[in-house]
Amino acid sequence: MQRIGVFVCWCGSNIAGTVDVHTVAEALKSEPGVVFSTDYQYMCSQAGQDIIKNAIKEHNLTGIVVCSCSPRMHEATFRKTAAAAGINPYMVEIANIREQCSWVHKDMQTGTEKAIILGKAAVAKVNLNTPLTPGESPVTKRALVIGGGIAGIQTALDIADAGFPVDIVETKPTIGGKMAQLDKTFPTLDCAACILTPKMVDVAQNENIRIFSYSEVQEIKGFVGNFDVTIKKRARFVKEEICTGCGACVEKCPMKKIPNEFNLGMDNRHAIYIPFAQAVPKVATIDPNACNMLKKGKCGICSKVCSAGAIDYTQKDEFISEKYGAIVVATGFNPISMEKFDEYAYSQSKDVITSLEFERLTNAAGPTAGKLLRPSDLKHPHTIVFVQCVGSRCAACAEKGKEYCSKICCMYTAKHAMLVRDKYPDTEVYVFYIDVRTPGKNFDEFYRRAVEEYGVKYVKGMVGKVTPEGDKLKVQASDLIANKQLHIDADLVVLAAAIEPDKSARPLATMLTASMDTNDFFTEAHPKLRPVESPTAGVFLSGACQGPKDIPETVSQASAAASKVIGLLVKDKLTGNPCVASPNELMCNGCSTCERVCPYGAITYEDKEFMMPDRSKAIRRVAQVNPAVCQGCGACTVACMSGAMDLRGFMGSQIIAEVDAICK
Amino acid sequence: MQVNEYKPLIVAFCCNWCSYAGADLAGNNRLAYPADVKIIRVPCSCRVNPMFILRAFQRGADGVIICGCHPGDCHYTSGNYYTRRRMALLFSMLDYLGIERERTRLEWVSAAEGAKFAATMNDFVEKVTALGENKRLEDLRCKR
Amino acid sequence: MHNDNTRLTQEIIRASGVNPSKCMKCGKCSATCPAYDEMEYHPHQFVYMVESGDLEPLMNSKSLYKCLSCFACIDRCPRGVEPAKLVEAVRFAVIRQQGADHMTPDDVPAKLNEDIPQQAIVSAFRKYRK
Amino acid sequence: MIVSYFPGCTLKTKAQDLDMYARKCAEVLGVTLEEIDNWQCCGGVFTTVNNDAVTKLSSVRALDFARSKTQPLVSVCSACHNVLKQTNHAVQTDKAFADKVNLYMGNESPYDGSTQVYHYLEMLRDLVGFDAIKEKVVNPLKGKKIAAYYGCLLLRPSGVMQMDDPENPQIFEDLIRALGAEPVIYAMRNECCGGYVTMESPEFAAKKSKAITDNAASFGADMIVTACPLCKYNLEKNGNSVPVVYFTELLAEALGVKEDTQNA
Repeated sequence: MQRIGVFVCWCGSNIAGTVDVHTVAEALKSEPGVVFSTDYQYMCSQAGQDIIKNAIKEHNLTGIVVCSCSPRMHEATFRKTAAAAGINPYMVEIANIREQCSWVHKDMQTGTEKAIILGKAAVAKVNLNTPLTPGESPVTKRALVIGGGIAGIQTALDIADAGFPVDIVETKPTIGGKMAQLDKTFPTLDCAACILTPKMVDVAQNENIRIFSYSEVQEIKGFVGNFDVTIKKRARFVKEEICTGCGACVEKCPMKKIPNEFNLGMDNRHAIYIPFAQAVPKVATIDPNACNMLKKGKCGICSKVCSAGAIDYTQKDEFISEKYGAIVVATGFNPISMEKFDEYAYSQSKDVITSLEFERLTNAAGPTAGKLLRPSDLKHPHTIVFVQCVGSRCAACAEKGKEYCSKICCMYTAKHAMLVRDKYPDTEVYVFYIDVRTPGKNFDEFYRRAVEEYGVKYVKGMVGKVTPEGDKLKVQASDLIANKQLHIDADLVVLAAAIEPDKSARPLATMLTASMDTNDFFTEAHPKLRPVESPTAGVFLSGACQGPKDIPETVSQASAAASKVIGLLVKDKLTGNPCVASPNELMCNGCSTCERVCPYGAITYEDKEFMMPDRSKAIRRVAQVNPAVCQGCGACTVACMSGAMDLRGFMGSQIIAEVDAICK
Repeated sequence: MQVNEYKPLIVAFCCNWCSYAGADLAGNNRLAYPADVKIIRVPCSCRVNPMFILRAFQRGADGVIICGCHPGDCHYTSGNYYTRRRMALLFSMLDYLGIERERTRLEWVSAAEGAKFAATMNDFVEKVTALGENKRLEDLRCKR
Repeated sequence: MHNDNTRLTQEIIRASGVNPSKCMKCGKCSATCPAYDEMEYHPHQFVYMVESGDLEPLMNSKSLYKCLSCFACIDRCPRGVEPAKLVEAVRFAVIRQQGADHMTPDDVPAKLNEDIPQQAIVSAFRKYRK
Repeated sequence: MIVSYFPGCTLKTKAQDLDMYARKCAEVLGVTLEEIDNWQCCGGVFTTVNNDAVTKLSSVRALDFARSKTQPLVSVCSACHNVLKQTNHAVQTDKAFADKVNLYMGNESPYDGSTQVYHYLEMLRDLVGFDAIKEKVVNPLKGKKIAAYYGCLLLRPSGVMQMDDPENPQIFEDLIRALGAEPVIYAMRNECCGGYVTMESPEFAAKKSKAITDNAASFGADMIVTACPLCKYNLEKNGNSVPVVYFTELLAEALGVKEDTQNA
């Protein structure tokens, strides 16, 4: 039986003005378990707290009920008080007789009656309270960043700067991501490589950062502070530590007609290659699908020319296991396939390209060495049509497009159009748009400059059909303002393809038990207030894996995610919320319902040996809650059909006791 | 004050993050609602087991209201969606048992909606008062 | 008059199964329409005018008989609005009125030639006649 | 394999070739076309308004006939196929429509939309197989550059027709390849020829048709193939010098049964 003390606060006249506090204290005296009851002007004051502390000692109290203001105000205060006097802080319950009683009722009698009932409910609950101790778990002081684009790079640099080791896992042979493929960046038009490559070098030189390039995450186990991750380092058939990146092997490789991914297939690379000049790590990689030595065992030229002796045709995939305290997802985006949009003749004409391909076409390191030449005949295009929202804002067919706005296209299209007019004033540039969306610092000014200073022709309307004929692309479009159908003979058509999360995101989300929306973007813990955390504790989001973003936004989110990671890694131990779910293993029927409703992946199932009533032993599959991951929502408790799952601090019996007390 | 005026007994389950805070805000702004409403704090509306509601009716409650965060705003991401589905089933079952539909309610009240909380409670108490005492599920062994 | 118009608008929306409020005014229907130049009101205007109940000009317009029913607007609309179905619903609302047939059997002989397939005659009647 | 066959009005009159070659080739490919008893004209247009059930009854009758034989329903003419498939889809998805037409039909067991509707091309691809056709080709059409013309009726509305990708279809091209010729891919192959207005506004239809044949010619097409009599009429009458032939005729030539029919 508990020994409960009741402490009724006047809160000056805030409570005492509408509630007869003496009567309340008196009435609660006769409740089961109550051995002491009193009232005082300000319970939260030092003097008030001392009353509680003394009473605990004097009356050997095991439970406390404070009838006062909202628990959101002073629950923490009174818990500390209790703990200071030597009883478990979770033996304290608050009856909210200010915000939810004295302040909303005018009449002394009704106020007092209600306060007594609220007090009774709190007493009934405390009678069933049990001491709770928050779990503690150690924190591995190392972070994993999945994805080595600008988001992953920025996050890794910030975490490393705070002194924690970071590993970056990147599937491509080099870090840099999409930004490395861009030519210029809006709205300032500085060149992407000039601002990105120094950061890549910083990553390479930072002692706290390890780069696993050409690698992928194979398996993730564990929970916040304690993730066990297996990383698969794919064989690149070149010894990374030895290769100097001199490029002699690349020059001599006879297989030189392999479509170059970095330039989106618009030119060729060799079977052994370094994606681009500033690649990090700057080491060669052999494409096993193209290399004659690996396919047929004939050739071996690269091995002969490599003075460092870095080539190793026998290299195997390597698996690395590492422990991490936090994981940052930075898997980024890709433009969607244009296959379903062949009204724009993307598959029929080389001169219909996506915006990312256009970036390569205007880049000095691109297939045309920065000269704007159209891919089919390498002639200078005189009329260029840009089509916006290709696959964005498309609700008609999920297979075809995406319902959301891809956010970055309006700005990069303005950039492309402006750059063309700047470099090649003899070129006519049309941009077909539904709406021009330019929220962002200096964004709208940028777009207006494209129109007003550079003479880009913005046309409100869409393109309906592109028909290649002869060396022209006949573009049929609507001009909604002029109420006309336009027919333009274009030389080049550029499609602003919608962007979608990288395909690796979904299997990764499954490994992380992190949630995703219907578009495969990672869901944040709270859309407004916790935008860089995943609902799964210890998993953070950086960049476009969470939603379409431009570079400035990506970098801010990347740094925000890093600061959250640092906040986690500085702790030696994680103190959990003790109000977590816990199953009664004897009652659990192993149905997995709780596992499915848990938004945090806190519940797993385990085969455990049980002593049966006849003293035989049996193996049963029972639910296990990881208290470090559980957030204490209670969804599982109600979903549980066998009544095995309960929530500490809000147990079914406690809530029913409150109901009973209220309804008595 | 009228002596024999009928006073309903209302149990309100409020989620800690939105609705309980909404009720506190109603108090901060001194927005009155009847004292018949007694609030029980739960971490999330999805912690409300239908058993609690049945228990309340059994013990003589005249109305039960569950308040949670607005759809999409749940502190625990998806808890209020579970609640919505569970309560739809429970309410229709109660309806079948003859507990009037107006005696149960599910409302979304955010932490900023003190006024909505008070208005909701005023309205709910009014509706339940109009229905009178709930006898259908009451367990006579625990007569008030 | 206003009430009549509202009722007729609703009837056209119901019969066509089209929800014009889904339209985001991108103009792709009009960009794709092969009959654009023949039309006085273009597909996107059709959608907007039905949405705003501005039916009379549409019903009196020759545009109704220029739609080729090629369904390119239906297929290419990013929002699934299906403008061609609206055009047809309005056309039917017109030709179903007494004596409003757009084509009668008497019109046919003059339009025929040796090679015209039967299909052309059959479908013209289905499209233009009650 | 036996399939129910719906020829349609034009195949009995102006487009007898299309029909004749279709039957001849089916025979070679081991498919028996069982012509539906007392079929009625499909009407040439599927009206999309949902308050027009009567005009779709002839299609429902044909679909119901195929169901009674548990055979797929095959047609050659693009318009017939379009009307049949859309009607079938409406029966499957629109309960009110299904109830209404079944009330008219007065059948003991109402028609439920269970008949599989195939265009002759789909039959070649899905039931016969292009590889099987390739094996039966005796007279490969080597060196011919052939432009397939889909028009609108075969592909759209794509959600219902489900024949192929509406913007980048391959079925015709695959057939052309199977017959040993080289397909010509051109963007206008799925644009409208103006068929439905050819009587009403011949000049307008001429403009549309000309653009298509010109686009095909610009890619060096030797001939255009089509499945639709109305398209053929339009393209031939208004187009350029590129000949327009029915795909069944091309098939018959490759399978070596074209001369037979002419001699017979």
